[in-house]
Amino acid sequence: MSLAELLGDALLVAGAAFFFAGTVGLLRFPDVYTRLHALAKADNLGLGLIVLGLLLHAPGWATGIKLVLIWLLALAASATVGFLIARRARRHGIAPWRAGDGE
Amino acid sequence: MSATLAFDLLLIVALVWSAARALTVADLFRGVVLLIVFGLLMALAWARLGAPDIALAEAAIGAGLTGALLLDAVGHLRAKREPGA
Amino acid sequence: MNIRRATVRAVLWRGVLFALLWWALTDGRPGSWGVGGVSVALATAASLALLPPVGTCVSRIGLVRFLVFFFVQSLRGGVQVAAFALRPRPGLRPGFHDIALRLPAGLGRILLANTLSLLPGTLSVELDGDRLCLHVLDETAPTEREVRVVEDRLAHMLGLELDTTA
Amino acid sequence: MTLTFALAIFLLLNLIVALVRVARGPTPADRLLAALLFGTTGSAILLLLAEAMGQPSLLDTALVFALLAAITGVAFARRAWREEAPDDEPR
Repeated sequence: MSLAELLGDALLVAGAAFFFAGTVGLLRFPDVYTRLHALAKADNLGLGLIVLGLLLHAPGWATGIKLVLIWLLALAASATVGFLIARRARRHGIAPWRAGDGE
Repeated sequence: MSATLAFDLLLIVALVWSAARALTVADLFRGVVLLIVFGLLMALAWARLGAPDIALAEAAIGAGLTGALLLDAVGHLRAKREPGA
Repeated sequence: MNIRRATVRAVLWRGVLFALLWWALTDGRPGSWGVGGVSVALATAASLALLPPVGTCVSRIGLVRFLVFFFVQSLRGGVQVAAFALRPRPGLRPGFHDIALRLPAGLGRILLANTLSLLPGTLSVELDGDRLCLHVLDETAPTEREVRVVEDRLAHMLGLELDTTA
Repeated sequence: MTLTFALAIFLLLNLIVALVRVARGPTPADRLLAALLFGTTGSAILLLLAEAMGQPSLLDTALVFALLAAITGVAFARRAWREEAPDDEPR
């Protein structure tokens, strides 16, 4: 097994770990705004690391560009949808959780 | 138990769960969300069955287009009901 | 005159970009360029209609610097959220934070709002005129300073003037 | 069992747990998070499957997933959610 493949595998595992952290955040965070933080950041980083890991296994430029494109699309989608959801939630008067409210 | 079998069993459980919830839930909006979830899981199932073209169609038409149209319909229904309520 | 040159440049750059995209999507198969040529032309036309070329051009050094900055920051953001999620007591101190923007209206502000959603501790909630409302994970963090840094980098990349009076 | 397949199973498990949480609510905003979940976790699963099953065409499906996350998310937020569902009490 070459060094690049080993590094790729390590990146894949790290990516999955961030997805796990995102899911834990989704389960534990108290309100919709903080859950959006968890999904927008941890999951996108997880996807980014997985894309990077697969790039090290990837057989060629076309596949590589496609992988990066998937990540960019996912980034744009999360940023836009996260913004829209947060805006809607605030306009509908969903109160943010404050420290000291208790879960 | 082989890895592929584990994956497929998980997928089946999730599919049946989302389908049952989509059919039994009372609120229309939640039903549509669950239908979209079902469609996307179904796309994963097609991918596992080695049919990426059908997975593509399922995700784009079954979940995306139908879902967006149904969501729009739910929004219209609610907007209509609002003045009378 | 300047506008026309900008348009020509935009058409060339965007055309090359879309052609590259088509090549990647079709895995470099040569048989698809008949449809591909038409698609690239239509995509370029659509992009010109939706996002007219701006007079200034994107600084390449600025772009690279912004990308590096973005990668490092999104790594930080992910680690921070993961730490909050996995700690025995999350210790969140969330709250809203209103900030007056120095970037001019248009693409710059939209990019800023979207970038901030992916950077550590901030999430754009409302973009109203030159006010940006953020939801922050930790109220005590120096949010304003971090936003100013992102603003500077974006302005440098897009060749925009910051309104320092705000 | 290859590493990529094991990770795909792990991510599917993540997705299902998160989906159950999202389906519970309590507000409509929480349900909308499903769109984000499928955009990232769903396409990551497909990427790993493409590698594990040796089917590069699954990358196109992942591309569609990421694209649809944006479309359904916008449809959710702009069109469907005009008022609170009657049984949804905002916290």
